[in-house]
Formats: sequence, structure tokens, C-alpha cells
Amino acid sequence: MTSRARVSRRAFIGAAGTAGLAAAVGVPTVVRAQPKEILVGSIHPLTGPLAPDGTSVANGCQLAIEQKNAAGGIKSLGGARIKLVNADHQFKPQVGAAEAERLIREGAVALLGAFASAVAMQTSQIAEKHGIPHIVTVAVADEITERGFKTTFRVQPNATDMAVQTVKYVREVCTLKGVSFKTVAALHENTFGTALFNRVAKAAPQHGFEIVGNIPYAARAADLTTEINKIKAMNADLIFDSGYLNDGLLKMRTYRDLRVEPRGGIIGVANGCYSNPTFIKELGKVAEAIMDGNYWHNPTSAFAREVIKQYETRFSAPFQSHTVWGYNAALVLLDALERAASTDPAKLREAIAKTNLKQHIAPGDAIVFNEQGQNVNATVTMQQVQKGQIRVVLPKAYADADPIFPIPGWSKV
Amino acid sequence: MPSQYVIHLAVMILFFAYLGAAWNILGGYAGQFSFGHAAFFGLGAYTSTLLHIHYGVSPWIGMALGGLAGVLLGLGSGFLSFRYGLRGPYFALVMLAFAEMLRLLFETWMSRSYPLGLPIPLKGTSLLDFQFRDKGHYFYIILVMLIAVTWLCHRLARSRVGAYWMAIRDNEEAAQALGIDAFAYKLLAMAISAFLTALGGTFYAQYFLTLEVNELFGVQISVEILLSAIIGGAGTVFGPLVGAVALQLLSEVTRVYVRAFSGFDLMVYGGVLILVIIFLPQGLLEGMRRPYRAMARALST
Amino acid sequence: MSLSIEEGEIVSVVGANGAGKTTLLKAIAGLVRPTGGAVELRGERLDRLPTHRIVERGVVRVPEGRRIFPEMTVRENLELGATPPQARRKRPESLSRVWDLFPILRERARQLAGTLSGGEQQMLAIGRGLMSLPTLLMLDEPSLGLAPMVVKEIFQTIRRINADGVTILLVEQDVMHSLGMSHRGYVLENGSIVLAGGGPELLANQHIRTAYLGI
Amino acid sequence: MLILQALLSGLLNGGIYSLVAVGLTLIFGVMRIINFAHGSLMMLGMYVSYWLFVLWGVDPYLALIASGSVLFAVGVLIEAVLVSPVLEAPEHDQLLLTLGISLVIENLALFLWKADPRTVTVPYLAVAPMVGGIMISSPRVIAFVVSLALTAVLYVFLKRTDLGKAIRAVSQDREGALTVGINMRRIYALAFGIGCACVGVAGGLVVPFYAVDPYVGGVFVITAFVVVVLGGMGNFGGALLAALIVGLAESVAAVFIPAAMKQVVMYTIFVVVLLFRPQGLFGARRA
Repeated sequence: MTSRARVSRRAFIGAAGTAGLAAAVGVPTVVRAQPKEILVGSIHPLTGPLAPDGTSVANGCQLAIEQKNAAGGIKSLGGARIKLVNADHQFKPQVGAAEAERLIREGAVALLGAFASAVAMQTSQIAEKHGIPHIVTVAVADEITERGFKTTFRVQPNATDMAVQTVKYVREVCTLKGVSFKTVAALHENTFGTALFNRVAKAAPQHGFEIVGNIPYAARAADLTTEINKIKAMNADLIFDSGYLNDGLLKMRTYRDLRVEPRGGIIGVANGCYSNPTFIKELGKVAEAIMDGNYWHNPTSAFAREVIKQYETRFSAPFQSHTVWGYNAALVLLDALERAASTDPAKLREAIAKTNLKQHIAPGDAIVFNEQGQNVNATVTMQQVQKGQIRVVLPKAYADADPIFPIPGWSKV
Repeated sequence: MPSQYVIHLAVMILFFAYLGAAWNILGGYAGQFSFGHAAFFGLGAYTSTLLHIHYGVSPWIGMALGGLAGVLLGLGSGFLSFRYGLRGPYFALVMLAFAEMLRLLFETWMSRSYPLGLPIPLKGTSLLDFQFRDKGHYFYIILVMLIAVTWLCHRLARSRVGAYWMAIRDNEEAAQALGIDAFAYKLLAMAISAFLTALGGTFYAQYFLTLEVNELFGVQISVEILLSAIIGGAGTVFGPLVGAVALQLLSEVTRVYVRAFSGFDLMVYGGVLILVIIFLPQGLLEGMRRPYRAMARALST
Repeated sequence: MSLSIEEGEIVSVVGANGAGKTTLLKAIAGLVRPTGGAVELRGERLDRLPTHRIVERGVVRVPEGRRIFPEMTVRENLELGATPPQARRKRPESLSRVWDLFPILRERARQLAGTLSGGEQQMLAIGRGLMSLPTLLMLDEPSLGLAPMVVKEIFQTIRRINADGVTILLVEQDVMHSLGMSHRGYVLENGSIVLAGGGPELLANQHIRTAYLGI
Repeated sequence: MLILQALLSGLLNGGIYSLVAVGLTLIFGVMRIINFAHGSLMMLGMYVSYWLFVLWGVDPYLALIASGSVLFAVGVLIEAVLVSPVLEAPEHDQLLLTLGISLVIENLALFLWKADPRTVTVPYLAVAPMVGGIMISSPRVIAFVVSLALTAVLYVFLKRTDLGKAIRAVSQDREGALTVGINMRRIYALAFGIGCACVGVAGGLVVPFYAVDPYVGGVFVITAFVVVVLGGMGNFGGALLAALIVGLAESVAAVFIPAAMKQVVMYTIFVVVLLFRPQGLFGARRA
């Protein structure tokens, strides 16, 4: 499992430390002649509260790589196979850092990660130090690509995109349906939810919305009755809601119990719950008609539909929105390896920077990175649960259903 | 030159040995089992970092100021808990509550401007800014810190103060009957321990360069701090180091090699922890000494 | 150290603080395990039994410092004394026996034990011991911290208990009283027996008189 | 209306906290052990209920019997195999031991049941009724009532029965309990088992309104730790009252201060109590 891609890699990381700790960290094995195996590191939360999401992202990466291997590996490297090493960062930056160092030491040519901004800040920093490309699968903090790093790339839309595009869609859907809602109340988890809300608050006035109040809450609360009752009392046209899957299940039931039925409806802003199949599976009718501005796969693409089918067979688990970016990040890397015809980190980085990948599973044009390494065509879509299915309703180009708006309350679906 | 990975592992070992030793002064020598050292740790990290980011104060100065903040917090929480003679599990839980309270306060405060964590601006390598691209520098810094704290523990353990602490630990009433001001000496242990732990917070911040409230003030870090001291041997000079080596290697080896399924490594880690506590309740150091003593006895007869 | 007690006797063990008297009783009761040697009751080894089995065999200790249950009533304390199965069956009889011996306890039956006076607590502790139907009752410093009048009453009661057929092993600092009422006595110093003999004889012994009675 | 609703939901939450805390305080009172595995055990209780419902359609309230008994057995087993060897070891060892146990249980659950949150929807409790503008969350009301009833049963058991008195005797004076011939090992196993059964039932009660996942334990248990101290550690009635107070304080606080900080109120009460009544709000401290 520690076989190396190229001898030159070893020179780059220095004579591997065999002193003292060698027994604990693994002695390098002899380079296998062929077929060559290229090591890629994936760092995601596989245990801890983020484990369900982290696992699905890691599985997305896994699927793309398995498909490539099955199709004959990297042709420009003589059919080299790719091996994905899955590491668990336990939602701890400290563990993420250790795993990044280890994977690079073991000879990973690139890192994929990390589903938690705090961890991605670490792993990308370490990759930068070693000159190893790091493709961010999921992690929304804008700062990740704003530190002038040469090796950090992100395919996924960042926090600003998520917030701004969602607000824009909400105005669009209002116009489309000829309703004029103005007031918004926001309930948001107090880490990434607050990060999103801060941006929503800036974008809202530009689209004619007025934020009448917001309530941050700590994830994993035992009860949110009082919080949601306060939101209800704000009597706004719309409620914007950001949070994680677990909180979402609790909040949704509480909305229902408290009869919270705003005129426009409840709309998720990059909500970790509303675009998750588990949400519908667990809550059934309560989930019906809920909207969410989030990332999603491209339902109009036959390729995406095929990938989802294969994913669900391979992992016997539903394909989640997060999985899209695990899969796409891996696609970018595979495409770059093919074009670079080399595993040299500098050449690989150059190839990734020049990416123009049209065949991927997310909505939006080809994946193209700007100077900072952010995918300029990362597209947010508006989803809605319709008859137990998550449908894209905006933008029109990627929609597979018409929006139902204003969102009918529980009593009416 | 060893790889950055090996250096990172070494830094983590020394770092947790250092924190364990700092905890040990209060928990091991003075016998006051704190379950909330995260409070001092996080306070140190945030003090130096906020001063650095907002006022351009060098983290080295911030480190000292963070230490002082830790002392103040230590004296405050110590005053509250020792004044009423809270001990054992009571004291442990009270410290946990203090840490949780601080975590919530910082979470609310930080989430206004830094909801996704507080990044320290990257400067490359700069001694003044306590930042180095090469992990080797951090290794030497934490090594010096560990040696200093170990030397301090060694001296304290043999001093009058150390003797008083151990007397208080073994039997507080008896110690007081002998005229030892238990309250004052416990506060002293608290202050020293809090100061050193807060310095560790700054080191951690400068090493990782991103601060996340739930990590720095969380129960998890409180546990990790005391774990190396206890597993190694509470109230011994080298216990924290032995514990840190064992635990960090165990965690690393299980995470890298024991991967039958996600979480299996943590199960094994927990299992080993259980076994060590059942079979070596006095810690690894004592466990290592036992065969040595038996051998010495065999040789001498 | 070797020590034996015959049925129906009162045997005293005297000695200074730290001579090992309490440890001796604890070893017999199974609270501490002897590193060597044996404790036997009518030929049966006790030193490997758990404490509750030893109590079931009628070897009952009334510990130093009373060790009553402060937040339970006097009656509950006594009832808990009758924990061994055979004692439980005789609970009502034992209870009326204790009420007879200590009428004051009957008056305070519903009071929390922690609110009793020192002397009453000592009576409760002895009463609780009797509830376990002891064949051997071991008393650890029953006079400690009590007024002389109370001490006298306690010792009288101990004699009455013995007269009812309970063998008594008494550990005391009050050498005069305890040896005075004992059939036999042992003197313990630094964990070993330095003197043994009949109670009154020991009282007459010169060593005892100088070391313990200051005469 | 906001305040009334907050008072109600706070009181209901307090009921849940109380059952969790009562289990903790019993184990602490008898064995002097802070059981850090309490949360993981609650999670196990939740899964027992969940699976009975999903696999055989067992009514979650009927399943309480199962979650209580299974957790009782698990508790007795843990006590006998893992805790009893370290009873005489330094105090902190037992605490770390329970931490280790919790790591093992959590990750075992992760392996067996994956990390996805799962919920149970009790058909006859679908939508909470509204009474005079106040929402009455039926599963929370049931949880509250059962919690209180169970606490009362346990209280009577401890107060009235021989076995209960023996348990209290051990918590009041260990040496005294030894001298009257109480079988300590049996009492320890029993106390640990009952403490776990309490939290198992609490888990079962929570399932109808709170999603279960392998890490859910911390949600209710960290609060329960504070409750146990507030109530005067090892004090039964104290834990019950403290739980209700904490539940109320949290919920009412969320009306007035940023909701993410509502727990700060709980800790503030905690510090104030320490300042003025270090033995806890109720009952005496035993060193």
C-alpha cells in the first residue's frame, strides 16, 4: 500500500525518514515496475458528526477513480492505475494536518479534501508547502482560495457564491410567479451558517429583500422550539434557513409543530439538510415542497444520471449533493494527469490550472479555474422537493421541474 | 533530513508531553484533577492571535500576555472552587463547566467576524511573527518548552512547595493540620499550570495558523491534555512524556494501519486505553519500572 | 501474632494508637487481606471470603467512628443490620431485643441517624451489629469521644450482650475499663502481641500499669 | 405567548434531563464514578428503540421496556468486566475508563449502523396539538411524564425496599455498608445497571422527536453533568429539581439572548450556585 509512483517523488520529499519512527510509519517498499500505480490522497471526516457527508464525498472521489481504472487507467502514463488512499480527519484540523503530511510522505501526487473549512485551511497549507496540488472537494470558506496559494483549487462554489446566487434565485422565482415578497427572517447555525448569513445580509437589499431578524443557534441543540417560535413571531414573508442534516431534521419537525407557514415559504441557503435524500426519507411529507439554494448535479445531463446510477449500485447509498463535488474534483485531477502525462507535482499543477473540463456532473459550463484557483463556472442551483424527489427548479437551463411558489405550508401539501 | 511527516509527529508528541506536564503540576502533584484545561489553552491561543491580528503585537509577546490571561482565569476559577473545598469529581466537573462556558462565549464572539475559524495571516518564515515554513523550527521551540517545563517539574517536585502539594494531594486535612495553607498552595499550582497551558495554546495557534473555537476550547482537548499525563503516570516528572509518546504513536498507528472500517481505529484506541487503565492503573511509567525493579531485586539476591 | 477467642468470652485487645488494633479487626472482618497467616472460625478459613460472607457467619464488627448511615432513620439503620439472610428472617425479634437494650433508640426510631448524639450513635452502631445475629461481636473503640457516664453505660450493655451468649472481641484505649471486664486480654505493640493473659492479671501487670495506666 | 411556550418547552426538556441525570447521579452516589459513557449508552438505548420500530413495528413506548432492560444488562456487564477491576484505583482512572468505553461504543455504533441520522415517526403523534396558541409537543409531554414517573418509582424503590435501602447505605457510608454484610459487588452492579437503564429509557423516550446517530449522546448528557453537580452530586431529588431549573432557564434565556448562547445561562447559574452554595442547590455535600 505504500508503493510509489515515481522515484523522483522520493527525491522531492527528501530521503524518507527511516530513523526511530520508521517502524511506526511504514518502511517504503520497493518500486513496483508495472503497471504503475499513482497514489491520490482523500482526506474527509469518516467518523464524528460529519461522517455521513464526509463519507459520501470520499465515495464520490472513489467512484471517479474506479471508473477511470476500469477504462484503462491514465493512458498518457502507459495505463497507470490510480489508487485512492482514504484518510479520516475526524473533523479535527490537527488530525487533518497529520494525514496530509502522511499522505504526501507516502507519495500522494495530489490531495482531495476536506469537507470542513477549518480542516481544508490546514490541508491546503501543507500541500502548498510541499508543492502538491490540492483540489478542494467541499469547503465553503472564501479564504481558502484567497491566500495566494499556487496549488489550491476549488471546483465547488464558495460561500459568497452560495449566498449571493441563492438570494438572486429567490427574487427570480418571485418575479416568475408574480409575487412580491420583501421581508426575510433567517435561522442559521452559528459557524458556516453565520458565514453564509453574513453574505446573504449583504446581498439581500440588492435584490429588494429586507432582513427583519436573524437567529443563530449552536449545532446539536436538544431543542429549538423557542428559537423557531421567535422566528415565527418575526412574521416575515420568507424564512432563510442554514444548518446541518441533524439540526435540519429537528428544525423541520419543530416548524411543523409550531405551524410556521410563512407566506413565501421556508428556503434553505446551502442547507446541509434540504438537498439531502435522507431528509426526505426520514421526514416524508414534512419535507415536501421545501426549497434550497445549493449545489446539485445536473439533471439534464445523461452523463450525470449514469454516474448516479453507478454510484447507487456501487455504494448502495443515495447520491447526495456533496457527492457531486467529490466526483468532479476527482474528474479534474484525472483529466489533468492525462494531459500532464506526468506525476511531477509542478507539471500536474500546471495542467490543473489549465483545466477546461466540459464533461462533468454539475450544472454550469466547463470547469475553468481563475488565478486564485476557484472554478469560475461553479453554479448554484435552486432545488425543490416535489413528490418526494429533489428537483432543480432554477436556473431554467438546468431545471427538471417547474418551481411551486409560494411554497405551500404543511397543511396544504 | 527526516520528512515533514515525521517532524510533525515528533512535534505533536512533544507538544502533548508539554501540555501533559503543565497539567501534571495541578493534576498530578497537587492532586487537583482538572477536566477543563481547554479553558487556559484556548484563552492563550486567542489572546496572542487576536493581539497579533488586530494590534500587530508579536505572538511572542502575545504568548506571555496569554499566559498572564491564563493565570487570571486560573486564579479566578481556582478561587471559586477551592474556597469551598471542591475536590475530586466535583472539581473536575467544575473545571469542565468553566471551559464550556468560555467555549460558548468565544463561539458567540468569534462567529460575528470569523464564523469559519480565525486564520492567522501567512508570512512565510518570520521569527518575529512566530511563523516558519519548515516544521523543524517548531520542533526545536516545543523541545525547549518541554525541557523547560520538565526541569521545572523536577525542581518543584523536590522543593518545599512540591512537598506541600503532595501532602495536600495525599491528605488535605492532615496537611492543613501541619500548618500548610492548602488554599494558597492549590492556587499557586493552578496559576503555574494555567500559565504553562496558555503558552501551549499560542504554540498550537502558530503551528496550525487557524483557530477554531470548538477545537481550542472543546472537551476533546481537555481530555487529550490530561490523557498523556495520566496514561504515562500522574505526578511523575517523565510520565507525561512517556504517555505522549505512547498515545500519539498509538493514535497514528491505529489510524494508518487499523482501517477495517471507519472508526475501527478509534475503537482500538479506546480499547487499548481501557486495558492500560485496568492493568496499569498507576500509568505506563510505573508499568515500565515494575519489571526493572523485579530484575534489580533478582540481581541483588 | 497469634490470638484465639473461646466461645462466650470477652477478650480485649489493648495498645497505643497505631499499634495495629483496628487493622486486626479489619483483617478478621475481611476489609483488609492479611498478607500471610489465616483467620479461622470453628476451623473454617475466613480470610478468603468476601466481607458479606463473613458477616453471614456471625462475625460482626462495630467499626471505629460508628459508620452509621446518617441520612436514614434509626429504624432503617437497624433494619439494614439484618442484611444476612438468616438475620433477615429474625428481624422483628432482633429489633425488639435492641429496643430493650437501648430504650432511647426506640424513642428516636424515626429520627435521622445523623442527628443523634455521639453516645446514641454508638448505641445505634452496636444495635445495628446485634441485628446481624453475631456469634462474635467485634467492637472497635466504642468509648471514643464519649462522656464518662455514657462510657459506663455502654460497657454495662456490652456485658449484658455477652451474658446473652455473644462472644465479644473488644479493642480499646480505655485499658482500665476494658481489661476490667474481660476474661482475657492481649497487649498489642507495633503490630505484635507483647503480653497475654487473664483480664484482671494483666491489669496488675507492672508494664501495663506504667505504660498504659500511668501508675 | 413566546414566554409561555418557552416555559412549557423548557419544563419538558427538563424532564428528559432529569432522567438522564438521575442515572448519572445514582452511579456517582453509589460508586463515586463520573460515567462519561453515559451519553453513548443513551445512544444505544435510542437505537434499541429505533430498530424495534423499524424491524418489527414495535411501538416506541412499548419498546421502552426493551431499551431499559437491554441497557440494564449492558450496564451490569460493563460494571462486572471493566469497572470493578479499577474500583480501588485512583479516582481519575475510573473516569478515563468510562471515556475509553464511550469511544468503543460510539465507533462500534458507527460501524454497525452508519453515521446517518435516523428518525422514528410515531403515527398517532404526527402533529402536535395547539392549545390556546401554545404548541403541546405530544412526544415531549410523554417523555416528561414518563421521566418523572420513573424517577418517582426509583425514588420509592430506594426509599422503601430493602434493596433500595442497601443501595442508599452504600452511598452514605461504604465501610458501614461493609460491616452490615451488604454484598458490595452486587450493589455496584445493580446501581450501574439501574443508572444505565434510566438513560436507556431516556433514549427510548427521545427517539420519537430526536434523530438518532452514533454521536447523539453528547446532546443531552453534557447538560446532565451540570445538572448532577447543581443538584448536589449523588442527590436524587436535587438532580430532578436542578434538571427542571436548567431546562427552564435554557429555554427562557433563548427568548432574550442570542440563542447560540442559551447554555451560557446554565453555566452562569452553575457558577453562582458554586459561589453561594457549593454543596449544590440541594442537599449536603459529602467529601
